[in-house]
Amino acid sequence: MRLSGLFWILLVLCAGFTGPARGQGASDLAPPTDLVAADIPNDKGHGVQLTWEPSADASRVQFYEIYRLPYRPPDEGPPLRPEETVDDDWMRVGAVAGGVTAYAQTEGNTTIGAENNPLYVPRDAPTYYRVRARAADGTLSAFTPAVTGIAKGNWFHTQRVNVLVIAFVLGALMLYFIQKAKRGEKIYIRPIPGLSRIDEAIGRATEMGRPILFVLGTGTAAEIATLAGYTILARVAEKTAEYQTPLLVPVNDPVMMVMAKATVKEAYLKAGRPDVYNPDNIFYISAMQFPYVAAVNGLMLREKTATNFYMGVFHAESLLLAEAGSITGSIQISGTDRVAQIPFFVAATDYTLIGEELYAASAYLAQDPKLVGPLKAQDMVKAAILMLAVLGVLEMTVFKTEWIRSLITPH
Amino acid sequence: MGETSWVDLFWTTVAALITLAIFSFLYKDNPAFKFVERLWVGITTGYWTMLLYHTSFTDKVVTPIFRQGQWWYIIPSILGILMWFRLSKKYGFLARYSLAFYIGISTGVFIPLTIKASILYQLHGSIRAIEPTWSGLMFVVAFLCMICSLSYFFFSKEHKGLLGVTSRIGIFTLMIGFGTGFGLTVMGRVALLGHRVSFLHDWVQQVVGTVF
Amino acid sequence: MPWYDRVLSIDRRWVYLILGLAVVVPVIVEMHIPVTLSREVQAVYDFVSEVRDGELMLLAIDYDPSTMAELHPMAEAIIRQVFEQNGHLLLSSLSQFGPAMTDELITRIAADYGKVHGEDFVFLGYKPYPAITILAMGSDFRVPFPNDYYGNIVDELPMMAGVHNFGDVRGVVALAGGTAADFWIIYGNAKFGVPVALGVTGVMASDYYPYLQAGQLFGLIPGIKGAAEYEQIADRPGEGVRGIPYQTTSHAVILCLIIVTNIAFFAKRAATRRHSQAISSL
Amino acid sequence: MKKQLPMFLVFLCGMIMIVQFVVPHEYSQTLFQHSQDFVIVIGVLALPIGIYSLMKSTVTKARREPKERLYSLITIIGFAVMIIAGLKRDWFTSSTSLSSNLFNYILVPAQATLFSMLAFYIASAAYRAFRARTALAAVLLITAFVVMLRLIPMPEPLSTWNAEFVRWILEVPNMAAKRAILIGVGLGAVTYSIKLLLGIERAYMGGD
Repeated sequence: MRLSGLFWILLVLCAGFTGPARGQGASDLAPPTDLVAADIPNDKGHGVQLTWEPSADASRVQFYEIYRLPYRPPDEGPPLRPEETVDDDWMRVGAVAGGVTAYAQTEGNTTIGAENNPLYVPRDAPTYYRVRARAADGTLSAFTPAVTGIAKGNWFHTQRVNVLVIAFVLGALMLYFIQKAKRGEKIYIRPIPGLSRIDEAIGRATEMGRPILFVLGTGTAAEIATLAGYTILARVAEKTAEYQTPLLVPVNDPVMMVMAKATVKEAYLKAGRPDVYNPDNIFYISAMQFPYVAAVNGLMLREKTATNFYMGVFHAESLLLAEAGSITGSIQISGTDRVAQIPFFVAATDYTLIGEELYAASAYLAQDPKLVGPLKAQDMVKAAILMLAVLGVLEMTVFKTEWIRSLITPH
Repeated sequence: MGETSWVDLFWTTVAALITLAIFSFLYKDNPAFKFVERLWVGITTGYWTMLLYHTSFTDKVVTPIFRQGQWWYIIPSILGILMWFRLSKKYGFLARYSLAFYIGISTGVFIPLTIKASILYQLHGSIRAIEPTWSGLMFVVAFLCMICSLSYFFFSKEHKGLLGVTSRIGIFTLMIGFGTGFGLTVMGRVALLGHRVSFLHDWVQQVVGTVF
Repeated sequence: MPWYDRVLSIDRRWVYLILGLAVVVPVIVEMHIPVTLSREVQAVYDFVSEVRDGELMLLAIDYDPSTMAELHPMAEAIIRQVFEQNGHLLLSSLSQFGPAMTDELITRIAADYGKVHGEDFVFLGYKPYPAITILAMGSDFRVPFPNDYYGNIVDELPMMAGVHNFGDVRGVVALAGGTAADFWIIYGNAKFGVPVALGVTGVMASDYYPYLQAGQLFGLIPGIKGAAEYEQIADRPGEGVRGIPYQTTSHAVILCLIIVTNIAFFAKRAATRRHSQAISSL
Repeated sequence: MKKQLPMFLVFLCGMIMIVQFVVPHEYSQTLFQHSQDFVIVIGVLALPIGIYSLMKSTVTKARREPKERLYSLITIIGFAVMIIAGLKRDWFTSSTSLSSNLFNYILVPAQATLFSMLAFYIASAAYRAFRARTALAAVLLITAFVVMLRLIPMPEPLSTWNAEFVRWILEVPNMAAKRAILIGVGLGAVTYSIKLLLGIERAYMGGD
């Protein structure tokens, strides 16, 4: 009897000590106030942003601890509500240093391995949070009252508007200048040496009676630089159809092969020579870079190609191709958007389309208003970008503000 | 040198002969190189086929459709098979639907990401306050060089007057960039060559050690 | 034919021969030459030294045997460093020829340190289409890699408990010999905000300085020289340091070739000028 | 009609993916993942056309020229052996199987060797192209020269000066050049992509 009495006294004492530590009893550390839980904007819907006012004893606070009610999957019963819980039901999510009064919880995974993830933040359903302060000596404040946060999947990313604006302005200007060009207004375009030599190079191959090689690079059909190569291929094919010069197009991707066949066939039709079109001259070699290059190198030497075009995405093989091509004395015209490979093409081929010039090529080759217009639009946007850069630097230097820079910050 | 098994030696010798055959192309095209070239094309195509079969085909076609009941994966499978019709004269146009899908999606993903990563990031990174220090001065130089280089890429205006000057400075800057790229590359290519040479060196030692 | 014409039109095979000798001789005769250290390599080393005692980093082995000479020493130095610090490693491969090579590397080094697959490191394997794979990894590693390279279910690996996406790793060091490097910047860093450092080949290095300055990369190991630097900082001399002597000789040879070709070029130009002056003075 | 519907499909898919970029909602993420899977599946299923094309050109060559027969046979044997050796996933991933031996002792050395030949080609290209014909060529060759110098041991303070100078080149003019190219390429590629979506560029689709 006396023993059990002692036990009870001990238990009460323990409770007395643990009480404040659990935030139930009175504490001399003031809790934070005005806790607000809001949806995190611009996310997929599994994040809640918490903000609060600092504790009145802010100077003593070492950490703010963030707690929440764990997620309960629908098949295990209705979501927990604060009224029906005890302190042990709450889970610590994280803590932030005393000076900080915000915390973001994001968790999109319902499970960890085979277990349910209690920290999952459901979309369009309430999640309950509360916060307390902890002093350096371990004293804990009471909890703030529980608040509800509902994570929402957002339908518009407001910070990505800048990307849309650029795309839209560019698109609109393109359409505008296309209309203008169609109405017969002349748009000046400066010459690019590499492009004006294309006809000459094809003519030379014809004179020598040797084939022309067109390499579309070692990228895939999903890369835009590869697609830009097709525009030039179409033009070259049209010319070779006229002159009846064989055009060899080895490719390294089956999808690219399908596209190359379509392109060349169409070009031969356009030139009125569908009879000379030989589908076997467009062939797949290997999806892998080096065996592809070895085979193309062999092809150059054995077929003695007189003119080689390299247009598209190139990696290390740029110089392997260009050097082997120069052994046979071919005229070589190259173009790529890969910064690292441009130097080798510049050094080892006769003409190089540098970066953007590759994309601009279609406008030059066709002189079609539909293709010249976009070039003008592109230049306008380029000028605008340069202006923005200059203004941004001036603004930051003179006014010490970052308004322009914040406009173009990528998110 | 440890004991080397004959099997190991066999395979290493194959590798060494292949290495030598490819190097022989430096002197001139020859049957040994041609042999390796053709063998290589055959083997890589086999390898690539089995790699795609075991990874992408199993994971993205067989598993979703037949094991996970995600029937909608049948759509791209059909589109992929439509591509085969390019070989037919009559139904070649069907391949266009697959291409349309393929190009549409890749281009649509590409546009915003390129604006973000290629344009906005570079622009954002090149804007900062000018400080009256050495590094501030260098920033101004780099900034002006960038503007000049970009001005070289103006296509719809004649490169005369101010644009003539800036584009001239721009093309010089570009050449410095290309020279740098070229100079930095040598190291890597030589490293590869060194690796091949030490492989051949080891092979010779191995052959000598095992045979004699 | 005057001497300068002969020099300018020399058969390219002589050039090949000279360069070949410049590499072959130092490989056979051993030498030692030290390297100078740079900030961007130190930054990668500092990051890796924080991956200790159960911390996790992603090491992307996105190169294949063709660029192995430059990038393998980096991979080896980083893996050894992490294992020595008892850190955890997640490996992936975005290069078609990479997986077999990565498997060989990690198995060999893990055996040296008694590390176990699934507990101390996980090799996820290869998926084609690097951009798409990185994007998918951003939502969950299990999306592109439901199974690891060895066919185990990723969910069943102890190390992967609670590890879902880039938010759960300290950062990514991507050793890349091709476009994968760009994809890590564009998709990994720009889209998901994971800190990325690159180990690249010497040729690629100059392309990535803008990203370094723009803060899209926190560190960069450029080529075999970078690897040698890393090995020097980590005090773990290996292939990187060993590669320096023939680098020196071959660079010297190329520099000499450039000087010779220009001397001949100017001699020819001077001669042509003299010739045309002589004609015009007639 | 045979061409308009596919062009519309390009436009539609492209617009959906652009809109997807600014919609962070989970549904949009799911759409994104599926679209990427779809592209992969189309690419994978196109492979048989590639194999067909390769085999066709190999056989044609052998038929036409008797001298080519041995070489053509080699391609076909290589292909067949690798397929059989990799039929099972275990064979494919094991480090002792025939498949991995072919990989390690044929593919790897072949690839590494061809790549290493670039060292010779660089020397040869430098020899032939780096002649100071014009001011531009001179700038190109001098920069390359200075950058390569950093691997040559020189007495102090020359080597420090050179290292500092190379660093300056990398961080100032080189970076400016790279940035300009990146922005230019980005803009050009985006313009080109918009042309693709609008159906202005359609060479790859071919005719009827």
